[in-house]
Order: sequence, then C-alpha cells, then structure tokens
Amino acid sequence: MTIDALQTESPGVASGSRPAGVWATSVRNRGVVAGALFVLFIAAIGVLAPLLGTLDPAEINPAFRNKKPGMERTMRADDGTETRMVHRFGTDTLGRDVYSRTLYGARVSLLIGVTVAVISVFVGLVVGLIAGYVRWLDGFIMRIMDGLMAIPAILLAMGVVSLTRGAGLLAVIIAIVIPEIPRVVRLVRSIVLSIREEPYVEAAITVGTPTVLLLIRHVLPNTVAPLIVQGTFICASAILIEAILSFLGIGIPSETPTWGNIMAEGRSLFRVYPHNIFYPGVFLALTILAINMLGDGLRDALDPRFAKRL
Amino acid sequence: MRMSDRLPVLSIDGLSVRLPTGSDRLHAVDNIALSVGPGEIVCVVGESGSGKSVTAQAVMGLLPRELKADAGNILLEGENILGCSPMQLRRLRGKRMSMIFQEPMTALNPVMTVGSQIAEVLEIHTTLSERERRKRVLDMMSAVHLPEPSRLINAYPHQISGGQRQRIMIASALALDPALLIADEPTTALDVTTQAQILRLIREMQERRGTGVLFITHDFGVVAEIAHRVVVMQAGRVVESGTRDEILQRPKAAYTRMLLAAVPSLDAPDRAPKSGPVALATERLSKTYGLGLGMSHAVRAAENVDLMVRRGETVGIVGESGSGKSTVARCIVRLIQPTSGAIRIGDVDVAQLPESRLRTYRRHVQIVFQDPFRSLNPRRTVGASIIEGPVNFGLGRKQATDRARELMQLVGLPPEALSRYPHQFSGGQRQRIAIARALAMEPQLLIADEAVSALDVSVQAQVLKVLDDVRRRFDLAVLFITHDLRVASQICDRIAVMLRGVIVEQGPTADVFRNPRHEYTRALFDAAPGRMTQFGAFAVST
Amino acid sequence: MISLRRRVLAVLAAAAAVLGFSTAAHADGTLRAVMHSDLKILDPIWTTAYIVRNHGYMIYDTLFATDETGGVKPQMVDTYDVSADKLTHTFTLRSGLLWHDGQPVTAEDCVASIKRWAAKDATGQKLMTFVAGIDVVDAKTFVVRLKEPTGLLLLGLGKPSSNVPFMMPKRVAETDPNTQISDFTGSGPFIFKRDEWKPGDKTVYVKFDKYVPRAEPASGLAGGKVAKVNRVEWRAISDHQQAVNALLAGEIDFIEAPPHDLLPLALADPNIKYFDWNPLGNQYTFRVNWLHKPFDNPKVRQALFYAFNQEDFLKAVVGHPEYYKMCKSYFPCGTAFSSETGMDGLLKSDFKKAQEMLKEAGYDGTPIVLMHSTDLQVLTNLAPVAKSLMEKAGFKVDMQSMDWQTLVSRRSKKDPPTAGGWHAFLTSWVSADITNPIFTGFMNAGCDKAMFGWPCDAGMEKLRDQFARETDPAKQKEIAAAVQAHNTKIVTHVPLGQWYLGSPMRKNVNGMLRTPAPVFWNISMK
Amino acid sequence: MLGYILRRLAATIPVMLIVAVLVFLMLRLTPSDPAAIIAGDNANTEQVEDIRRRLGLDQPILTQFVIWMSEILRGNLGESFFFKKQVVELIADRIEPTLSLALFTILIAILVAVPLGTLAAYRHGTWIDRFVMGFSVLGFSVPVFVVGYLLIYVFAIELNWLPVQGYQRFSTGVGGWAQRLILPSLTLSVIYVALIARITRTSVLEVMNEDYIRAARAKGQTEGKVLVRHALANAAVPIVTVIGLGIALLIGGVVVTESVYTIPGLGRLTVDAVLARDYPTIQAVILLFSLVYVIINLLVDLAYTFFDPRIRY
Repeated sequence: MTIDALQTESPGVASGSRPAGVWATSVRNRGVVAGALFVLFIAAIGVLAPLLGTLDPAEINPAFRNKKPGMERTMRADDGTETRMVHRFGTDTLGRDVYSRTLYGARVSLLIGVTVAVISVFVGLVVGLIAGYVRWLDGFIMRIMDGLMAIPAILLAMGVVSLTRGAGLLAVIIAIVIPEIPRVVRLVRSIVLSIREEPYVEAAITVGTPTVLLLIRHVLPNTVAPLIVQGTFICASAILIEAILSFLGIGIPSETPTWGNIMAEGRSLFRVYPHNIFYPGVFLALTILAINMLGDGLRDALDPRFAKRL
Repeated sequence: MRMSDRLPVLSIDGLSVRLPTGSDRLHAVDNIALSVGPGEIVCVVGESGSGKSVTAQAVMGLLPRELKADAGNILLEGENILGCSPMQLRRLRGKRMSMIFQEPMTALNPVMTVGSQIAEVLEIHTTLSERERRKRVLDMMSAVHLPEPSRLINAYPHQISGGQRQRIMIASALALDPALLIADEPTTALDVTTQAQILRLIREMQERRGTGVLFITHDFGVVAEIAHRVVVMQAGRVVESGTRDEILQRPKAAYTRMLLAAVPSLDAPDRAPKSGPVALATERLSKTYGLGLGMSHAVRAAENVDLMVRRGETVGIVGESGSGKSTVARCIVRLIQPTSGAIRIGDVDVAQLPESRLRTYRRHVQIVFQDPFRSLNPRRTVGASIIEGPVNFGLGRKQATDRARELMQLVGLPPEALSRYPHQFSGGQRQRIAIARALAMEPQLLIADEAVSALDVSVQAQVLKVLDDVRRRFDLAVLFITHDLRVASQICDRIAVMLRGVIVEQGPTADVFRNPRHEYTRALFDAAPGRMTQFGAFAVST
Repeated sequence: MISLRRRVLAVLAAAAAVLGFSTAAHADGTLRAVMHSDLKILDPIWTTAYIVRNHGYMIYDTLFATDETGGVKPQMVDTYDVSADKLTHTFTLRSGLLWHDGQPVTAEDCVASIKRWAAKDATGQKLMTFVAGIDVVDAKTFVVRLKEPTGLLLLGLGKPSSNVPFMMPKRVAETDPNTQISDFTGSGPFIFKRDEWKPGDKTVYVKFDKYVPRAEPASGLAGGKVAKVNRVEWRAISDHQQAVNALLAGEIDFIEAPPHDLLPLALADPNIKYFDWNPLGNQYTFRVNWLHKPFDNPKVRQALFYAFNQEDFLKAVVGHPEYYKMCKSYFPCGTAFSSETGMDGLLKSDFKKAQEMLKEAGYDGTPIVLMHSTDLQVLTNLAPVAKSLMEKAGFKVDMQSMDWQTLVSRRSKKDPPTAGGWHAFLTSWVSADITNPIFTGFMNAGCDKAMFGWPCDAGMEKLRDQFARETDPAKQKEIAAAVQAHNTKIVTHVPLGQWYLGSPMRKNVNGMLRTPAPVFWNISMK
Repeated sequence: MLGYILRRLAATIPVMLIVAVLVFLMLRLTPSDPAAIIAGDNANTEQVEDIRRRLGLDQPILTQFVIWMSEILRGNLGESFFFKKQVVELIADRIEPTLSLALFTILIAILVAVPLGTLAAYRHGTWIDRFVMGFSVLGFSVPVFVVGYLLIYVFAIELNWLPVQGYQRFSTGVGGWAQRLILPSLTLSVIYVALIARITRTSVLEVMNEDYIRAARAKGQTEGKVLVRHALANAAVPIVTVIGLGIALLIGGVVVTESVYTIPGLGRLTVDAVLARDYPTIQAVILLFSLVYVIINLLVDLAYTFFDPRIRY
C-alpha cells in the first residue's frame, strides 16, 4: 500500500474557502434580512428627521396644545412669511408636534439600545473571559454577578436613575447596562469553560501557546457569534426598559424626546387624545419586534449550538 | 448453522432510499436485496456512510423526515412495510419486529425507571393488568441474566452499567417475541468483555425463540463471532453476500478483500527489542481526583504507573474505558497535574515543574487526540495550526511554513492544502494533519491517545502506516493508547495492560499476547471478538 | 405519573369556581373620592401640603371659620367679646364639644393648639408679636391679651388655608411643632380610621356620631358641619385617565382635580356632573431668588413684568377659556383687596421695553437657572412658556427639568444656581391663601426669615405691619393697594393669572359646599 | 437533601450581602436631599437641617451603613421618611396584591405557554409553529403598558365586562378579587408566555431527536404519548429553569402593571418611594425582591430533583 494510494482520498474541494463566516450565513436567513432592513429604516428616519418635514421637537407653542392628527397650522416667521404646515400625528399637551418628536425619538431610543448593547457586551466579554479562564477569580466574580442578577433589572435601573436625578441620557444608559452585564458574563464564561475542554485548545497548550494568545486565537473567535446574538437581544430589551422608565416618570426628561417619554406624557389623556400613545407605541413595538427578529434570525443562522445557552 | 428453508421473516428487494437534494450522492440505499430467515442471524457490514443503518431504519419505518423510500418493498412475514399506514406500522413495531440501538447511554429514557420502560411495550400491545405486566417484566429481566430483577426494576438508567442497560433494551425488544429483531451496532459502545456477554445473550435469546436477527455492524470481529450469513454494503449498494465462512475466508469482491486486509490480526509478530536512548520514563506516577474540597470519596485514576519508552520504540497501553490510560497520557503531556511520582523526559523530571519553566520541555512531548473533528480549530487554516507551535518557539513564519509543506508531503497530503480549512478534510486526513502539527515541534515522544479509534478500518490502516513511517524516519518514541487489541498487537513493540488505574501486566507484545500471565489480561484476550478466525494475512513488517 | 392532561383539567375547574362574577361592591353610603395627591403625612401644622390641610378639615374643628362671602364667623366659639381698648379678647366655647375619644373639649386644649399653630404658621408668627399672653379662665373660656390692637387675631383664628389653626387635644398640641404628631384624635365631623389607612392605596374616615353641629345652615367653612355619609374613602389613583375611567365605570364617586383636558370626556357622560367648590380658584406665580445675580438687581426683576403676559401661561396649562381669567392683581380677583393699582403697562409682553431695562440694568447674559417640574399636570407647562417669553425679552435661560420632590428640596437651598441652587421657578397658590398682604407668604420680605427666594425690603415689611395693625376695612384696602404698588417696584414675585378647577362627580353626590378647601360634610349620596 | 438546602441557604447570605451593599451605596450617593422634601413646601432651612439630623442622614456613610445593617438584621426595616409608617407595616399591606397578581400571572403563563410551546415543537415547521414563534417575538416586543391600555380599552371600557382598575382584598370576596385580577394578570402574562413558550419549544425540539424517542417509537408507542411521557418529561428541567428566571422579568412587569391598574402593590410602592427618594422603603423593597428571586432559584433547583432522577443533592 504505497503513500500515493492515499492521494486519491482528498476530495477535490475549492481551496481557501473560509468556513461560512458570520456574514455569509446570516445574510441568507429571512429573519435577519427583514429585521436588519427595518432597523436601518428606523435609523434612517432618526438621522434624516430634520429633512422629513419636521419641526424642532422641543418647540413649545401653547396655543396649539392637544390637536388631533392632521391639524393644519399657519406659522408666521419673524419676517412675516407664512408657512402652512400639517401636524401629521397631532400635538401633545405642550403643543409640540408629535410627528417630529416620534421621528427624533428614534434617535435616542436606538442610541440607547446600541450603546447599552455595545457597553454590556464588551464589559461582559472581558469580565466573562477572566471569570472563565482565571480559576481563583471565578468564584469571586460570579458571586458579585449573582448579587447583581438578584436585583430585578427594572428596580436596579430605577435605583440608579433616582441616584442621578436629572442627568438624563447617561444615567438611563448606566441604569440599563448594569443589569445586563451579568447575563453577558455568564454567557461568555460558559463558552470559555466549554472551549477550554476542546482538544484543539489543549493541543495549542501542548505546543506552548501563551495564555493570552490562546484566548485571542482560539477562545475569542468562538464568542463572536453568540455575543452578536446576545447583543441584539440586549439592544431590544434596553429600548423597552427605557420606555418603561420614562413611562414611570423616572426616565429621560421630555426635552430629549424618546418614544418612552412621549407615551408617558400622553398617558393621562389616553382616551381623549390617543394619538400621543398610538404613534410612538407603534414605532416602539415595531422597532423592538424587528430587533428581536434580527436576533432570532442571527441565532438560528449563526449558532444553533448556542441557542440553548441564551 | 440452519440455512433458512421456511418462509423468510424479512425479505427486501429493489429497495432504494433517496437522499435530499444537494447531498454527495443520489441514494442512501440503492436497489438492495436481502432476506432474514427465522432463527437466522444476518450481519450487514460496511463502513460509515454505507447505508446499513438507513436500511434498518427503513425496515422499522423510522426513516428521518428528509429521507424517502422511493422504490422496492420490504416484506415482514409477507406484509409490505412500505405500504403500511402509521397505525398499522405502530401495531407491528415492538410486536412483530423490534429494534435495539447503539448508544446504551441515550437509548433509555433517563427520567423513567427501567422497569416501566420494559412494561411500556406490554402496555401498548397487550391488555395485561398492572400486576401481570410487572410479573412478565421480572421474568424477562431474569431471562436476560440481570442481577436482582426485583431491585433493578425500580432503578433509573443512570444507576446501572452500560451492559445492563443494553440487556434492558434487549428485554424490552424481545418481550413480545417478535419475529424479527434489528440490532443497530448494539455492542460498538461497549467494552470488549461486556460486548462478548451481550453477543452471547443475543445468540442465546435468538436460538431459544427462533427470532430472525438483522445485525448491523462495522466490526468484522463481531461478524466472525455471531453471523450465520453476511451482507457487505458499500455506498448504498450490496457488494456481496453469502454465508459467514464464504465471505470471511473466500471473499469474491475486491472491496470485501480490501476491508478484510485492513483488519489487523490478533497474533502479534515477534519484534526485536529496541535499544535506543530512553525518551520517557515514569516512576510511581499517580493521579487522584477530588482530594481536597471535602469530596467524600477520592477517585484514584492512576496509581504507581512505571513506564519506559525508548527512541524508535512503540509502547502500547491497553485497557477498557475508565482504566486510566488517558489520564496517564494527559499527565505525561502535563495537560493535568499529576498528584505524585516522576515523569522524566530525557533526564529532567517535569512532573511538578511550574508552567513557566515547563514551557521549554513542552516541545519534546506532543499528542494526537482521538476526535478528528475537534482536534483542529475550525476557524483557522490547516497551515496556521501547524506553524503555531514552531512560531511560538521563535521560528520565523517563512521557515515554519516551509517545514509545514514538507510535513504535509510526509503525511501524504498535497502541500497546497495548507491554505484550506479543517471542514474541507475527511477524518483520516485531519488525523494526519494532527500528526504533522505534532511533528512540527520535532518532539522526542509522540503520544497517540486513541488516535485511530474514531476512524473506519480502511482509513485506520492508512493512518497507522503514516505513524509507523514517521516513527522510523525521526526515530520517535511513540506511546500508543488504545482499547483495540488488534491494532495494539500489530503496531506495538511492548504493551502494558491497565485495569482501574494500575498496570497489571507489561512486556513485549508477542509474549503478552501468546501467554498472558494476569487473569484479567486473559479475560480481555478471550473476549476479543473473532479471535479464532484468521482474516487476510496482513501484517506490518517491523 | 398523573398524565398532564388530567392535572390541567383539575386546575381549570378550580379556577372557574373562583371566578363567580359579582357586581362591583355596591356603595352603602360610602363616598369614594380621588384626591389631587396621596395622603402620606398626617400633621396639618408640621407641613403646609394641601392634602394634609384637607385631611385636617375632615377630623378637626376650628374656633372660627370663613363663610362663603369671606367673613370670619365663630365655629367652636359660642360667645366672643372685646374690651373697649380692643386689647383683651374673651372666647367661650360652645357646650357639648367632644373629642373623638369621648373626652370634652376644654379651653386648655384650644390654647395649646393655638400656640402650636402660631409657632409654625407665618401669619401666626406675625400675630404672636402682638400678643401679650393667653390665659385659661375656666373649662370653656380663655382670654387673649394684646399689646396693640390688630385685625390679625380674628383673621388668624379663621385662616381658611395652610396652616389652618385646627384644635387638637392638649396632649397632642404639646408635641414640638417640628415633630409630627402621632395621635390623630380630633373633634371634627369625621373620625380618621388609622388601622384602615394604607398610604399609596386608601385613607378611610367614618362619621363622628357625637359631633354637635352649629344650628345655622352651612356656609363656606362656617355654619353647621353635618356629616350626611357614614364613610368616606380617599383612593390613590395616580393615573388621571384611569381615575376618570373609574368615575365613568362607577367605581369611584368624586375626583378632586382631574386635568382640564379630561373634563369634556367626563362631563359628556349623563350620570356625571361638575361642581366648582372653589369659586375663587388659584393664582399662578413666578418666584425669583433675590440672593444671586442678576435677580438681586430690582431693575432686572421689573423687566420680568414687561416680558410676561398672563394669557400665554393660562392657555398653555389650562387651555379652555372657561377655566381661566386674566387678573392683573396680586390679590386674586373676587377677593376684598384685589385691584389693578400699579399694573398699568405691565404684563403686556412689551419685549422692547424689557430689553431696554435689561441693558440699563447691565444684565451680562448669565443664564437664568429656571426649575421646571415635570410630574404635576397643573404646573408642567408653566416653565417652558416662561422660558420662551424670557428669551424673547433678552434673557438667557437654562431650564432644568426635575420632578416636584426635587424642586421642593432644591428651592430651600441658598447655594449659587450653578452649585445646586436656583434663580427662579413657578408655582400655584389657592386664592384663599393670598387674599391679603399678611396671608401672602411670598410678600414676606424679611430677608433670611422670609420664604425661599428670600426677598429683603424694609419698606414692604413696614407696610405689612401697618396692614396688620389696621382694623378698619377701608383703610386696610388702601394699605393693600400701596403694598401692591410697592411690590411692582421691588418684585418679590409676579402674578400670572387666575385659573379655576372644580370636581366632576356622580349625579347622586349632592350638597357640596363652596369652600377654599374641599370638605366632605354636608355631602349626601341618594 | 437537607444538607444541600442548608448549604444553599448559607450561599444566599453573601449574595444578599452584596445586594445590600449595592442598594445602600447606590441610594446614599444621590444628589437630591430627602430631608428637604420631608420638611414640606415652605419649611425654612433650619427645619430641614433638624429633620436631616433626626433621620441620621448627616452621619458619615459608613456609620449609617452599620446602623442600617444592624437594624435590618433585627428585622426593623426602619420608618418610611415619607409615609410616616413602619416600612415593615407598609410592605405587609402591599404584599397581598403583588402576590396575587404574580401567582395569577404565573398560573396563566404556565397553562398557556407550556402546551403552546409543546404544540409548536410537535408541529415543527408548520403554520402553528410559525404562529407561536411570531406571537412569542411580539410578546417580547410590545411594552407592558401598551398591552395594558389596549386590554382596558377593549374589555373594561368598550365591552364593560371587567373593572377598569383597582384591587379588592381577598378577604372581602373571592369573586371581586379574582375579577379585578383578570386584566392585570393577562397584561403581565403576555411577556411571560412569550418567554416560556419559546424555551419549551426549543427544549422539546431538542429532546425529540434523542435516541430514547426513536426507541419509544420503535416500541410502537403513539406520537401523543411519545410527546408527553418521553419528550415533555425530559424537557421539564429547562422549562422549570425559565419559569424561575422569568420571575425577575415578572417583577419588572409588576411595577408597570400596578401603575397602569392602580393596584396598591409593592411595585407601585417602589415607584412612589423612588419618586419621593424614600430610602428605607426603596432599600427594603429591593432587598425583599432580591431575596424572593434567590429563594425562587433555590426552589427551582430543588424542583429539578422532582423532574429528573439524575439530579440528587
């Protein structure tokens, strides 16, 4: 049995094609595409808000308070020129245009969602790697994480927000990030613990790869896909928590419009002027729905194995 | 051996099962024909992917959703299975035909008592009262030689051994005296000694009850031990069929001959003792788990292991699962910290070296793992995995890549495959890449921890060939860990037999095989399936 | 293993039995009301919060009370006579007055209560500067000896709103005014049910059977206080829309102060009616902090009068013209001392004039820290309107949003606005509280001893003293006009118009009285 | 088993200690000052000072913490600054509504979600599966208060079947009590059903391709029994886990639902306490909820032994 007989064994496969990377697999999944498109649409609305026939969202004109959607208004600028303008979504109790506020609201809501997701994923990744790899620190870190997780997210957020009364955006972001971090730490830690047992990691140890390189080359790549999926879900839940905080009156003050605080203000006149809750509510629900669909799609496309762990 | 003269229990002809579009071939099973007579054991043998399991599943009507039987028919006592409605099929299963599976660990419902899982088949097909069912279950349990049935009936699967679990499966399958028993690799996951008992049980139950048995396996030893007639399958087609002796002694098809040639024989050739310098010597090496932490019972995985491997010599460690052979290997390569004892590489004891000073000695000892699909990082090219070691020790990327190309050549793979990814290679090829990676470190000692156990027999032979070549070319010391006596007999100069963490016997392979001194070694050799039959004369020249 | 199906059926059966539908608990002579805020503190002297004042009117009685026309009439007092030199005033209590625990009301109780009230209330403090001493003559009579004659005595004892001189048993009245009382025995028409009190959920009062009302018919807070329902429950429903929904669904009978915008929804329902028990309404005010630049300069403060106009504020908050009224007077329109003296040319949003004044005053553009409370429906829209008007007048404004609790805590701080202090904020006063220069707390210009904002002007204090000494109504009116004219110059605060808010209630709720504070005696439910 | 429970209870102590430290520190660093709020609208500065002294807010943070911890350990949760009532009393009044709402919600969620999830797994890939998954994603996406207002608008106002708001004590009549809990618990259970249905589907799906399922079918067992007796029984552990973890999610929802339906429960109490910066109440409620969460996790772990014989402590 000569060696060349073995040659026939290798299947003729195009050389150099990477294993289907994060981008390749996810693009084929329907949920991902639909979700991503809608989120981009919302982001575009937020960014292009000034061009979409909107007014200054914080501009108050008491004379025009609580108008039904579709009301027309003629605005007399200082130099006397008159511009006719329609309140597509009506006005709120301070006479501010709900249509503009909803569009601008997209900015803050998405900003919060993305920032919270990015921060909690990165902090969670670092702490998770340490907890997973450095055995003697593991117990200590995980007890603190248990402590943080024991406090329900909303209560923790409420506590932090009341701590920084009036600080607005930053306070709310911190308030929402803190309860999310333990969940990411647990996910990363479980991945690290399982990867450590993989033979190719043990092989790397035997060929003398130092720990830091080991983490970067072999452990980290395996956390990318699950973290993207987890990040998407955190983004959705962050936007939801912000809306709830604003609804309870302890979220971002109403100068910077977010869907949450627009709805919170419209809450007390819900049956007389439902437009204050209806329009931001629809935008809020659809955006979170899109992000959750994106998350589901990513999870099915990228890592069926990790589906269980989320 | 009674040839089947009466109406066959099972007769399949012209059966084809289509694979979903996009698979590597059109049909999982293509126009096959075979039959099983009452009281006859028909072995279907073939390598993984040959379609033997799909055939079994087709008979039971349990084909996975994406596979369709699109031609031919399967007659169970004259009734065509393919034409049955789900209701009719359910009436037959467990009553007229039943099946036992390969993984004893997962074939029993972990949250139901073993007794109720046997009783379930009675519950479905009979109107016996609770009390009568319990009595029938106890009878079946003693029929399959289970100890203290009255206690065991309330046990849960995780509380009994692999062998006992398989006996429960058999009791459940044969409870209603089905005409046909399908056994899909029932003993593959078991230890050699347990496997022997199960094979004897199946033959005994089958003779007493006149059941026709369709026995699926890839192990020719098992075929030699139990089969009346044999059907050889390759890539979905029947290559050859005939009585056991026709196939084993006088195989007609080239594929059958190739398979038989690949099966290492049990009688080890004499080999001159090696005299090279000692590469590895362990003294009283021990490893105990759960010492601290107040664990109530400490587990002694390895105890006072003394081993010596010289350059150019292959030393084998043989034993059943749980015997501690892998623990010894992992201690030597310092993936785990030994509790006590010395490990001398060259003349330095690395047993208790701290990681920092250990690193320089790591390059001298390399290991090849069992599972080909997890021993290479899926996200890095094969080349990157191979050169990772040398680069760690300061070799420039350019020279490291050149060395990698040489090594690929050496292990029989095209050098330009370096830029490919692990998922583009077969199991056998990956093990060869793993060997290349180990060699890249120019080690003195290479450990093969069950390196070929996961491979088909033919592929196994090729990888062993590569291993032998590199041993001679680099005058390597090789420590070969396996549970397969046949492989050990053909490749090892000296072997050690381990039982529950202790080496019970050690010596030149030929001596140990011809006259084993320890009674456990004797039991181990007796249990090896097909040890009486001589398969094609195939031996590696030393 | 019982099959899951059987277990599920068992649970469903149990649930069905429990859900026996029963109609909403039928009101048996119980008045269920939703007040403007939740009752948390129970000492009407310790805090000036209106909800605690309303609680006081339920369970305590007063020596004197103002009737519908604003005149002070005796309530617990039977006879009252004044010596020729107007220095000694003798009061004798009506007979049959009892505390809820059955003990008789004695003069000692009243004297102790007056002392505790006077120690905490601004008008009380002013009054005590005129009092030489109060002595108990016998169980039902006590005498007040004055140093100089003053109208404040009657005005004080009959003060309608925060802090109201409620009469408490001696043992309770002796509690230090800065610690909250813990014994809630009163002598008013209702008894406070301490055990049923669940803060944030509901407060319960029951009829005091042994209460002896005065003979004459009820008028305002005076006259016979007859409890015609045997139980009153104050329910805490923070969501206004839900409160109106509950009123429409018959789950509650009365809402004290819903947002104006919800009134049309409520009143559209045939079995809901509207009654404005506070005809004098309320007044919005803009308060400035005299301690820090630029509002330490009177010219800059006067510029505010030119920058603002009342209609923008009233339209922004109330919105519906029938619930607000422009009233350019410090003392609310419809009260004795209301007039437009000193207001000509002011509150017309004359931005050019305001800009000139700011230039004259050398306003250097430091941003005004304007506190904006976000969670009280009736105040939320004031600050944004003030901001837009001030900016048009040349002010730089830094409007900081916060909830009312934070605003209350921050306004008591004297630190500079950039370090946790403030320049200005807006609030609302019940008209009955600000009917004269003494009652109007914001007019107190006693520097550190004044209310937050700490105005400091000897002239104003001299005028207020003169008013306190004056007993002749005509002269009092002149002094009040002088006070108003003076204040348009020194500007302790700016009046921003009057607004009214009555209460929607079920059709079967009748007999509610017109009073500065909502009271529940005289109300019957057929 | 008892040894295990004691060990687990002992393990909760460090967790609760960390929670206590976090909560205490978090609220003490706030810029706004409760003493001024308590003093009332036109209290002057030295009255505010006096209140701060009496409530011990002027001492250094460390001493405040030591005092507070010793009080807590003696079961005295201190007096609410704002409600002038012992915090223990306050919480005692408020437990029944929150408990009833939570139990009702959990009951509905399990009775609806588990069968739904199992059905979706059983009919994997069909429209039922897509419907359940679609509903589950929707359940996660719509905020609780929007669901609340919709249900109120439809069932309470338009159809007038159920009361708009409010809570009736159990002691004053089961009918009224249950009737007032229907809408709130439906509102709250939407997100909980979404969570449980999804996890049930995933774990049942996973179990369906295990060998013992094929073995059961090989015995001729009907699909229904295979699904319940073999699949669901083995999927029980992950399902129980998610029910336990869901409690934390539930507590968040309770706060909102109680605000919408004006149920005087612990959720509403927390919101009021946070708005009024009433430290003792906030701390006590957060500690209580954290303790409940930790104990529920322990109960979930113990429940495992009931569902899976392999798990023994």
